[in-house]
Amino acid sequence: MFDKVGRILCAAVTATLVLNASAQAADPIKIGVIAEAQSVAGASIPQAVQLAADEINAKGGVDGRMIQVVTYDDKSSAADAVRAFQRAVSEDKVQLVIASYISEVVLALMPWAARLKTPLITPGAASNEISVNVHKDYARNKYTFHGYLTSHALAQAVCDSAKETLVGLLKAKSAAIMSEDAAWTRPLDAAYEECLPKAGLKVVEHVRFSPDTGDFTPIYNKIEAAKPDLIVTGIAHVGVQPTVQWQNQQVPIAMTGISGQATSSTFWANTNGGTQGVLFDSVALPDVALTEKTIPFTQTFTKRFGGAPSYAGYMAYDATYYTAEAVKWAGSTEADKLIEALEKTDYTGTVGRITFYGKDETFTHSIQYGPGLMTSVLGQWQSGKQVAIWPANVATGKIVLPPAVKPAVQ
Amino acid sequence: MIGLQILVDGFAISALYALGAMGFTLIFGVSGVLNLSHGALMVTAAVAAWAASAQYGFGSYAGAAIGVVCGLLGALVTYFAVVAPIERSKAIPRAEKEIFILTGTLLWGIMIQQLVAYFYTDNPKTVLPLIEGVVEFAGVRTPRNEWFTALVCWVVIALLWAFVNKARAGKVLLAASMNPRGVTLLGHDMGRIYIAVWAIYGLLAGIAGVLLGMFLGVSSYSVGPLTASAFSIVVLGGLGSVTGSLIAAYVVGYLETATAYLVSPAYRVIPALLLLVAVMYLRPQGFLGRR
Amino acid sequence: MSLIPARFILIALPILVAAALLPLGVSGYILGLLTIAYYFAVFSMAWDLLFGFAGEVNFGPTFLIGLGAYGAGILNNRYGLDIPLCLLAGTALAVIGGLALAVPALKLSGPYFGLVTLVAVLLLQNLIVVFSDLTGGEIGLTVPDVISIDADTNYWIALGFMTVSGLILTAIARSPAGLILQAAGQDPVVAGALGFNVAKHKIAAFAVSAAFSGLAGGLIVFYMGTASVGTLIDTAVGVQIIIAAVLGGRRTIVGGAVGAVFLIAAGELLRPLGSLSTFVVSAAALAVILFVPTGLLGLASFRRAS
Amino acid sequence: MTVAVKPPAAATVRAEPCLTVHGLTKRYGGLVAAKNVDLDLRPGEILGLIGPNGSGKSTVMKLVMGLEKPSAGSIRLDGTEIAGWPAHKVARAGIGLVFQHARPLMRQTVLENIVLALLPDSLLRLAPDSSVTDRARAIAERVGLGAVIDRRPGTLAFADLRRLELAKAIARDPKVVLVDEPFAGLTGPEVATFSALIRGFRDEGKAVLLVDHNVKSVAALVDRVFALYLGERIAEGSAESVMADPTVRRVYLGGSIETAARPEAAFKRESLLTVEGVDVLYGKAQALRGVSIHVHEGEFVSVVGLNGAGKTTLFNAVSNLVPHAGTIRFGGQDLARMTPAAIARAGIVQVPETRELFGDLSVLENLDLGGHHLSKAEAAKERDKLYELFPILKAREGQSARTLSGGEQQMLTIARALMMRPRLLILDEPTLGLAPVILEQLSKALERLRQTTPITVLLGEQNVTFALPHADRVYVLEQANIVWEGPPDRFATEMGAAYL
Repeated sequence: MFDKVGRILCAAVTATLVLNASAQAADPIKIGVIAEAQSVAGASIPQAVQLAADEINAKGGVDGRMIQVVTYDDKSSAADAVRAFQRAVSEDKVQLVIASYISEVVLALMPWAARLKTPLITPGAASNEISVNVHKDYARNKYTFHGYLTSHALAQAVCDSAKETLVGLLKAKSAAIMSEDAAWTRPLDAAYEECLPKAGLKVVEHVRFSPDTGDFTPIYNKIEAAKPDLIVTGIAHVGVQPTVQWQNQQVPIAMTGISGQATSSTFWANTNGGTQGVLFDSVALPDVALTEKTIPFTQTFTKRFGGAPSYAGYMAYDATYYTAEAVKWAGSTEADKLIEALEKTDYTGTVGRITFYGKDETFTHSIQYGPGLMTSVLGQWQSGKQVAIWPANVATGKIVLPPAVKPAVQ
Repeated sequence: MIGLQILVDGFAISALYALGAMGFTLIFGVSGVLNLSHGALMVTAAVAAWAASAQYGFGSYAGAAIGVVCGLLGALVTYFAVVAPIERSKAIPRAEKEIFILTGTLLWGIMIQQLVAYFYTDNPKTVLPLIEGVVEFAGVRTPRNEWFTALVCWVVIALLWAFVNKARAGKVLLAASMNPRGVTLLGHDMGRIYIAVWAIYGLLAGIAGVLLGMFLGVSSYSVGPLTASAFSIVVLGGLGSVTGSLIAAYVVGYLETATAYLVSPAYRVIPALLLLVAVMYLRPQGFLGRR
Repeated sequence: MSLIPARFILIALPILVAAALLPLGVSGYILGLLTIAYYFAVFSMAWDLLFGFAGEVNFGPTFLIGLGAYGAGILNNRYGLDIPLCLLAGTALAVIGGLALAVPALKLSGPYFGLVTLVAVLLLQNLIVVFSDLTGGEIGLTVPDVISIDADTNYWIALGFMTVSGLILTAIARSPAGLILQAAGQDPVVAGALGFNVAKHKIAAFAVSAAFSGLAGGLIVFYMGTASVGTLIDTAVGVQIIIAAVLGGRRTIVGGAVGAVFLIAAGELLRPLGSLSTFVVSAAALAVILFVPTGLLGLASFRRAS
Repeated sequence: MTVAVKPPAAATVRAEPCLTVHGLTKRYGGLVAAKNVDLDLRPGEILGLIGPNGSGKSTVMKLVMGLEKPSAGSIRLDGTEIAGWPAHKVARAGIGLVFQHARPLMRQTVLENIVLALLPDSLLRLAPDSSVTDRARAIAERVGLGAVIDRRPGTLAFADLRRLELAKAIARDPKVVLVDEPFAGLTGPEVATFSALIRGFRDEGKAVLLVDHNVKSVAALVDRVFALYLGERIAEGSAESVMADPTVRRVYLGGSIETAARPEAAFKRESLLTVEGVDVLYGKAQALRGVSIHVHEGEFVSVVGLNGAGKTTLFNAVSNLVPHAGTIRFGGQDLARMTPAAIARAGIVQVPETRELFGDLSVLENLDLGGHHLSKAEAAKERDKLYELFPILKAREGQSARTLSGGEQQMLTIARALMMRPRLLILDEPTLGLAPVILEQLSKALERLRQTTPITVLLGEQNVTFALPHADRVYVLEQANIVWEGPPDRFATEMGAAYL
């Protein structure tokens, strides 16, 4: 706990120093960060932004302008986030806000980005709604950038990774979809239903469960009864519970898909190692050289903050960099110019090449998914470590079977 | 087959619900207090057990013990710092003690929840189970830990039952829950009885919390739902009736499990909530409650 | 025994005038903060009508708010109805919800009724997630229309709404009908023996409380541009409303407003504490409950001396 | 709308009754609280409904008011059947109730409380009406509350609280006024004022039903008395005729009494229990005024008094269950700073009027809880002795206390107290609601206890027949004061007539 207090103090002192230093230089670029300090995914966001800002400032800033970061804790509440956004814009005069990994929060902030004409980038919320809203009412919502993959793209990523690894290596032929019953998983599940068969996996069962489920026994039993070779998940509110119970009940089926909590580095400890063998898709993993920037970032981050970044940390770090580029390109932090510049982003960051879909595409302002652009990594928890299995060019290990899983006999 | 599965799966979860609710109803029975920081105390116990074993390297047994002790201490602090001052306060009219205790324990629960989230993040955690592996039973595969959970719950419930019904000191508690004035006239100080009951409550909540942490996992977000579920079960069973809570826990547990199997896991809790509303309309005193 | 005592006007009027002039001097952030605080003030005042006067402990104020908010929001989002129509429909839905709560309230007392109201919130929460096609589920509902995007206008609307609501609720509470309601809440047997139909008066109180809660809920949606479970329905929101009312001073109506503004302002002032701010605010509220049960208004000895 | 009844020109008793109760019966589970009660009440008449505690008089009153639903029977008001109506409809139909314990709205002023009673049952009365306020003020003046009109009930004197209840009844302007224990807790001059106010009702042509324990307190006021016992009518007629009625006398005084007192000098000089100048206030009501009594070791002392005289309060003061002034000493020890539980452990064990049994526990368990401080063997021995005293308890050993009859419950309560091996046993109204045959059994058991053990007993009773035979010494408690002390054989001659 003293660590934590110390860190806060440090951050505060740094912030003040930066503030004093930059007062003499040219007008600073002020970036507001609104995130969830108490959750692992959210806590990385301000840290990653601060890290990127420090690096940029150390190299002389953006055209001599220093980046100044102001952070706000939204306590996972949309109401708190809106208040923080108002404060950031009208009181602290930030020029851009990087905010949250929770879709509810980002959707609540969107009208405010439009109203206060301040660009907003989310480094971790997945809902399709975000970019669809931009598409539907571009004139109003163009201020919002979906600096992460949509649910739709995430499903595509899962299918792609499954097709190339699991169908091949595990000889899997069928799959069961297991998602929490929430708005963000609706498009995800729809995309799963569409792309899994294309990848050669027949969908034999589709379970949606209440997000406040505690006991997963009925769900696993139901899935087992359908005899799939694979469980494809779409979970974020839950993660620890289904994983631990999957392991405790020795469910003999491998699990892959989107598991928000599994991407975090503390997942092993939180599940007491129950996550051994769990597969998951993530935008990046520590020690996986997606680009030449990935490993240096992970290492610096871990050294400075005492733990690996969450997925939102990677996205937030990159968001800071492409924002800086956009400011440079636009030559201004004036919102409309900045948006124009952001739309033209083509930046290779820690997670791959980042470009945004245009105004005429369904997922306007969302990061483009695809080979050569941004893709994802299929990771697996093996003895306390996240090992990359796919894509082959960045893999750091080979797939192992989870303890209770026997390979499909051909 | 599915019937057996429901039977087996519902058993452990219901036992856990019962254990969680039992202390809650005991407190109400003896002192008329509805402790809305109940969920927070359970989470405290679970997180303490998790932290002790996963973070500070105590063994899983020592961790579990530390968790239970934390539950006990938490309950006693709740009594002395929140409940007793409100009960003693002269500034609060007697008719309004109830709402003040409800609000006070609610706030106290939020404080505990925030502290847990602050020091250990709001990510869910699971306590390392004391027993691992699975057993096959008539074609239904169940983790040993689930049986262990059910077993511990029932052992604790049986011990509580034996204590209250057989031991002389326990009988006094039982008597106090029926008629506090009666035990006062027999020479027992209610003040001491309250402390004893809160201590027993703390132990029960602690054990239930640690088991919950092993079986299903907890996070600071579990605080509200845990309180609500204990509250529902206790009211359903009849406030203050320990046996009623036991029955209600099984009704709710099986209703949820059966819904998850037979309808959809997405609607898991809805029938139980509807049942609760229906019971409140038709038999407000609950299954075994008296008015 | 006038409905609004002169002394109250003497104190409240300058505060309201000062509040109305605020947009001339402060930033949009402070205005945004107060705008939300004013809507919460209405929630708390409406709750206090039920608790302080009708004697009903409603753990589910957010059930009524949520019905108003989602009723209005869904009509606007899915069917593109005009804002006033949506607000009207949302309010009507909340009133229906209020009546649904009144039925058990007449039969049940104390913790039993409290639980029913709590269950109402949980059920609503579950239904919103289950019917996420219609409601947007846990990520919330975005409404295409808002009342205004101007911070000053929104602020004045909220201030005006709070003032009018406060005046109406205070007037009801202090009117002859309010006196009967108090009698029904304090001692239903005596009220019955004096010839008052307790059920009728309690049902009316639920309807009035629900109407204000629902309307305020709808207005918040068209101010924020979104509705979500976390901001309007979650039990934590309900807890905040109750704490505001108890903190400000029960049975005063205005106390709810004072408490709500205090809570939101305190939470914001403590923002530098980060995630500990909620802890500190809760601890402060607990201290007030333990040491000054009459609440902030009691502290200021605003109430009539006896 | 307020029901406005025009008072008849003169206070003549009209022949036609306005309230007719016929065959009124109320059962609570197995208990019959009111059995086939027939009762008439005419305009301009004051009827006294009397009966000891548990006789069903309050039940009848509640049934008439609509606070309880009758099991059978009819209640007609001016020919309209109102049995089973909710209270508010009954009230609107023209019946008003003056509660025994003042139940004002504590958060409102006196004026507001009276205004409330003047209001119509309307949701739409939102504007304050000054004429209503003026009427309320007038009523307050009439009952003598003018000086305290803006105060809250919590700050009022006891008599003023009762005045407020009357003011509310006047404001409601009912055809029939039910008054529950009109004079309880009032001083002499206050009783006179209240009697005048109640006569005022009669003079306006209202029908008044006074409910009280005994005839004496209402005799001066009533036109007619109706006596109830165990839910049934035992006598009806003028106050004198009812007081002279043999059944009534037996119920209140019992038959001829044989006493067997031991002289006070036979006991040790210093007393075991000394109560000196004890005052108890319930809110504003004086429940005990300067009460002093003493009990010697081994003595059997009875405190007789009617319900409401203060017996229970006295015992509660001894057990430190109510705050009190004055000193209470037990075996030389001051009890002021001891908790009720500590007092019980020190040897003063109460058998309360309300019994306070553990309903869901068996007879055996109840007894064992009493013998909690004894070793198992000793407890068993003690229990066997008590089974000899109350053989029925042995037969009922495994049954839960809730299922016992009233008499058995009373025996169990006494036995449970005796398990504590008390130095002083306090029995509070053990005869309450018991049938005569049970009384006899209980009486025998007490006598046996007195003969065979050195026990010290303090008995509180309204039933003199039960209280006197065992007593060595008797105190009479009347309206919070001790009014007489002496040996039981002198009671009949010195106190008998005045008691009823």
